[in-house]
Amino acid sequence: MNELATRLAARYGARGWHDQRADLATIVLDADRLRDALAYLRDQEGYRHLSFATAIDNIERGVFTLVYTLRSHDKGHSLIVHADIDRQKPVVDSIHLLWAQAWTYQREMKEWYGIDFPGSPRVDEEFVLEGWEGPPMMRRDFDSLAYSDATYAERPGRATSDPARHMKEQLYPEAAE
Amino acid sequence: MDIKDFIAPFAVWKRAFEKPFTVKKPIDERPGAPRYRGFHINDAERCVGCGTCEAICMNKAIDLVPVEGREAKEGDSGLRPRVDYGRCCWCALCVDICPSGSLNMSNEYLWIDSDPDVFRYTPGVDKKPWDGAELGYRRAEGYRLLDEQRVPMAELGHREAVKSFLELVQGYSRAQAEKEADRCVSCGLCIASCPAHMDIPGYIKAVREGDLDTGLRLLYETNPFPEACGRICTHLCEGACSIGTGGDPVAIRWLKRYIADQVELSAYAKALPRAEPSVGKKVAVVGAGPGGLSAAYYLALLGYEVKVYEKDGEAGGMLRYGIPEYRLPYPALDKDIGYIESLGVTIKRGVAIGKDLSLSDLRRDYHAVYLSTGLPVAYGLEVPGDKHPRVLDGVAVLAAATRGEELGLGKRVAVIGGGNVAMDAARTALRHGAAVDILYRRREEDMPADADEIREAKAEGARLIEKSIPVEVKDAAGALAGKAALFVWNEAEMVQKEEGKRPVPEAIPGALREELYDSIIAAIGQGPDLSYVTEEDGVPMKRFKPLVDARGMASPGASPKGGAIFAGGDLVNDRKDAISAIADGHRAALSIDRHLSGKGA
Amino acid sequence: MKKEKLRVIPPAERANPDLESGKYLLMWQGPQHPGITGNMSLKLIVEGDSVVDCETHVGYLHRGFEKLMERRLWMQNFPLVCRIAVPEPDFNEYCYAAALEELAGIQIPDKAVWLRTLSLEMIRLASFLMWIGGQAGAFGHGTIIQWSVTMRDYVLDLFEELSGGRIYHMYIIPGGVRGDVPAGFFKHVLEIMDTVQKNLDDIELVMFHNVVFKMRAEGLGYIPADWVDHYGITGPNARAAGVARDLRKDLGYLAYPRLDFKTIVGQKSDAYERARLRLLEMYQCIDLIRQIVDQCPKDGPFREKLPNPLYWKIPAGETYVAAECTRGEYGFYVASDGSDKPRRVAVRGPSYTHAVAVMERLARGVNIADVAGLMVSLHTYPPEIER
Amino acid sequence: MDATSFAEALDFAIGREKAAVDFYRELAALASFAVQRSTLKEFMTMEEGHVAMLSAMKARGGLELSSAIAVDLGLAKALAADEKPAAGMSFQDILVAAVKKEERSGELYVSLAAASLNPEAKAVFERLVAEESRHKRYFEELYEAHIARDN
Repeated sequence: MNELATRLAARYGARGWHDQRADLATIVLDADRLRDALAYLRDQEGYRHLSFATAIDNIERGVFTLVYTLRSHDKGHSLIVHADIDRQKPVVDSIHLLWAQAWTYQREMKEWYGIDFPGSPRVDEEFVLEGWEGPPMMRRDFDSLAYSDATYAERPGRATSDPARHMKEQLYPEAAE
Repeated sequence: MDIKDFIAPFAVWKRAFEKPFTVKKPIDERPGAPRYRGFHINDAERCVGCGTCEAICMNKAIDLVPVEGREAKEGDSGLRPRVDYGRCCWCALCVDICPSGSLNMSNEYLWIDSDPDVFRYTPGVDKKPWDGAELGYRRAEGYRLLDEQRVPMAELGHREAVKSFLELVQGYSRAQAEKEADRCVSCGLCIASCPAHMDIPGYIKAVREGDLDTGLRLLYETNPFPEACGRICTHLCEGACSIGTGGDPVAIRWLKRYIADQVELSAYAKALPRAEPSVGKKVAVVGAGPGGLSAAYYLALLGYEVKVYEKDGEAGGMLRYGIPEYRLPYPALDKDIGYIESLGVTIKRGVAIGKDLSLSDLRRDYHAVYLSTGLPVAYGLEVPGDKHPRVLDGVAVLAAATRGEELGLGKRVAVIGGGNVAMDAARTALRHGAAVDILYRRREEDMPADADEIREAKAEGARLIEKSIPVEVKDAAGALAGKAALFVWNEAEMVQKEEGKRPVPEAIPGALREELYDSIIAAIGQGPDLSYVTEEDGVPMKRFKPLVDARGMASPGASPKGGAIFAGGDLVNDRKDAISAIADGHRAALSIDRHLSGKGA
Repeated sequence: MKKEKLRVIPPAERANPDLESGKYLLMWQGPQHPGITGNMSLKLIVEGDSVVDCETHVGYLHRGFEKLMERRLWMQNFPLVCRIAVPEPDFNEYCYAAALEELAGIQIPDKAVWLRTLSLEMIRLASFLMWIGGQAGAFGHGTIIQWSVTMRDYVLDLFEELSGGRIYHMYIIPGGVRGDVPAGFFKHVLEIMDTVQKNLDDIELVMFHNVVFKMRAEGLGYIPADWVDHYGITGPNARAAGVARDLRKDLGYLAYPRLDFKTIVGQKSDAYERARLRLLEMYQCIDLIRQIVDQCPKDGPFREKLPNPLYWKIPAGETYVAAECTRGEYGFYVASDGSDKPRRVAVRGPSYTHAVAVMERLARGVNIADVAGLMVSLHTYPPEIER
Repeated sequence: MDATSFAEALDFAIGREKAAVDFYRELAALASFAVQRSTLKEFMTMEEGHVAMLSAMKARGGLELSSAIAVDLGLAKALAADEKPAAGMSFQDILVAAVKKEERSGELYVSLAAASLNPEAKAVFERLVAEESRHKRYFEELYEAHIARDN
């Protein structure tokens, strides 16, 4: 497998090969080499199957980390390819021509994270969030609980007590905080 | 196409002659499987209202609510979980995690009502048809989300232990402490039971997260004796621990010790708050025990000039002179006291109030005085012959041991009493090579000593003679006269004389026993020495106790300028343990500050 | 049936019909429609009774699980994941649990391995039983569903007995399984397997030797083998196209390497072939369940002790754990940042591919009446698309 | 002592209680510090209360004492305080003296009741036996709670 790491490093500047399991590794490369690298993996290295694609909001680093998981059935090995893209300008090459279902994942990432894949079919259409007007909901800075609290009413009659505070009120209210 | 493809479908018709799979009225006669996750049931008596069910519930379906007729008490918040079936997803994680095992599920799944708001109830409190259901989801045997077993503490073996005064309990390693801290569910039931109301979940969290500076800061918020309390505290908290309802309680005391042990004294100042700027007022503290020094610590933090008067040669009070070093090594105690002194608290050792100085001197020279002189006077056996030279008092024996004096207890030692002083005296005598009998008037389960102490004393070889009423001490005959004594006791039986009161030991007529001892150590109880308080000091007293108000104040003093007297610790409270004295000292410090600064008077 | 009809490959490009011309009709199938799988819509453009173009619309069942999971403790997600694909909750439970165990470095006891395998095969059977009723129904054969759903209910009875729940079993918990098998359970399993097998024989006879079913299903929805990689097709849809892929064999997880079974492969790759292959896999399920009952250790621990779930932190890292569900590759991608909550959980359901990209392409040129049958023949569950 | 009537019997009892007041007064005179004096004063005040109560009963001509005998905790018998407390007396010394004193009173009334021929006086002494048993019990409980905590 490390030969593959070497080849990917040489061709696409890939780095950080990590064997998670005997049959699963992860690797990182730059977003602008992503499509070429995936095409190479598909056509030259046997990683013909795209299991899924998604993203992680690494808001602390100001990036979205893309996750493409490929599988080579011949080698019995899966490879997760990562690439960071700027959270402020989240645009990346579409791979809809490499895999025929990839546009769906890209549409999802556009809707959920606001990552654009120019040229990907129906990428701007709503996917699962019909009528959604909030920010891309999977971004870490979208607080779904705050949204829910602001949007929906609590069921009336719900109230809870903290045991320690309740016991203080009942048993030793005189104690200073 | 085959001819079979035209004919085969008609095979359906054979089903017309078969027994149908459907059953009549299935809904009425179809109980859930024995493991079915149906509506909740809760044994409200066993439940302690810790709220762990609420904490694990990912749907926020559980509220903890007050329940009519159920008051908060030690180890029970009085709250009970209420389930909202508009949110419940029937995952039963609440059942799996419940520390006491009181929360379970019935196998009932039918509950029909046209009002959606009724599907919310407090199991075990609001009566339901499925209450007490035999069947339904129970967590599997040996399967729970919490660990019922405490991380074992390394201790000296008993045979090893009696050979020296080395500390028995070795303390937790980091991995052990973090594992033990992981057992806590942060319910906070323990806080109410701690006399000092320490933030126990807070400092356990600090252990868990490896943030010992925060842990130390939380300890010192309410207790400046973490090294001592981490070893010898009566740990009422552990009795209230919700985890203890279904396993070993969290080792709160050892975790406290772990924090204090891990931080070097030189690093304390970095973690702990600095003293406020001086407020220009002086406070005297009488007695450098845990209570007095606790008051001194908090007063010093608040900017007061504090002087502590101690009649003995060393500070620490009963922690030093009453507790043997195998339980509380002196360096650990010195660390606690050293930090308090480092804040500028002056301890005047070897100065007895009432002898070297009078209380009225202190009232004159200080803005306030805190009395924390404890219970130094050992009570006597009060049986004929109890003035025999071989009848010793337990407190004196322990103090002599601390001072490193030759005890000369002899080979055969009797300890009379069932409290911690008795156990300490017995185990000290064991370490001096004596054979020890502990004689107690009632049964073992009535003994006021900590269960651990009793267990260890026995394990180290002390013989416990229960239900033995002291009758007489007789001088030994012949050559041993004056050097040994016969202790005579009457065997007793426990008699329930009054409904609702504890049984009374009653002598069995004629069942007299006697035994020859080289030393007889009386440890039946201790009283205060209040000889230094005069009528002029204006301290109201009743039954050998200063009377204090809720703030710990005994006398407001002659003038608003000062001389107010506060009192606390064993002298005043009924708990008579170190942590209560520490709590009293803390409270007195705050009260003195309020009194002297005129805040909230 | 004529040979050429079997090999119709729909055009790759979308038609761009002029809807104003009056030649075409725009027609919605779903989200409320008996011929739709789950809560999903097909926007069909038809010319006469033929579909010219198909656009899929999901979103009627979006619950935001992946967002919710980032807000919940690792253990709190355990009751959540089973809801992602309703008819096959156990695959979610397994993938989530296995991913956590891998990241946290936990080995589960052997008994848990077997009971997990049992649970997965039982739900595979139950899920297929529900599917086959839908498949027959989509072609107007209403009898099969009466039988198969009854059989499924018997399997659900087993789940109820084992786990305390019929639909959401919440049985495969991180660390192992939630309980040992109750007394007499294996006996019940074997009895019910006999009943189900007998019924499958009837179904085989009545459904697969039915001229109507044959005429409508044969040749419908032909998937060429080279689409498998191109579209990410997995499971029976791939195997019916002659591509022998089965993660139970390929990955060899749980107790599968210790079970005796062969990957079933088809050839014709049409709706009939896929249905037939699934029927054979149902028999295979029954066989595997019998093997499991036979080999499962009778005692021993079934769960590994985990840290306190209220504070459980999983070391930073990421993994992807997949399993072969009834429809193909089901997987959980789990990333931890070392905290007490997941950083990211992404669910890979086979329907994501099959019900959207593949369905849109295959629908082109299909008779309106066969759209439902086509969709069911791909065996899709919309809830796992939208999560 | 030969009490023959209700009034004489009560007079005798009042005399005993007055003697008890004197007992505590004498002890207080020996006391060397404040808390001893305040404790003894508390007990003395209690005995004065008994004097007043008995005097009032005598004036009203009716005995209003419960006949319920308090449970004997058996301490009085076990305690051996023959000597009087001295200047440095502790709470234990004071309580032992008090318990012993109540014990002696009780025993005295028992024998008086037995010896009494007059039924009126006999009834008074029997009631006083009960009364003293309650006093003794009061001190015994104090002893249990404050002194013999550990035994």
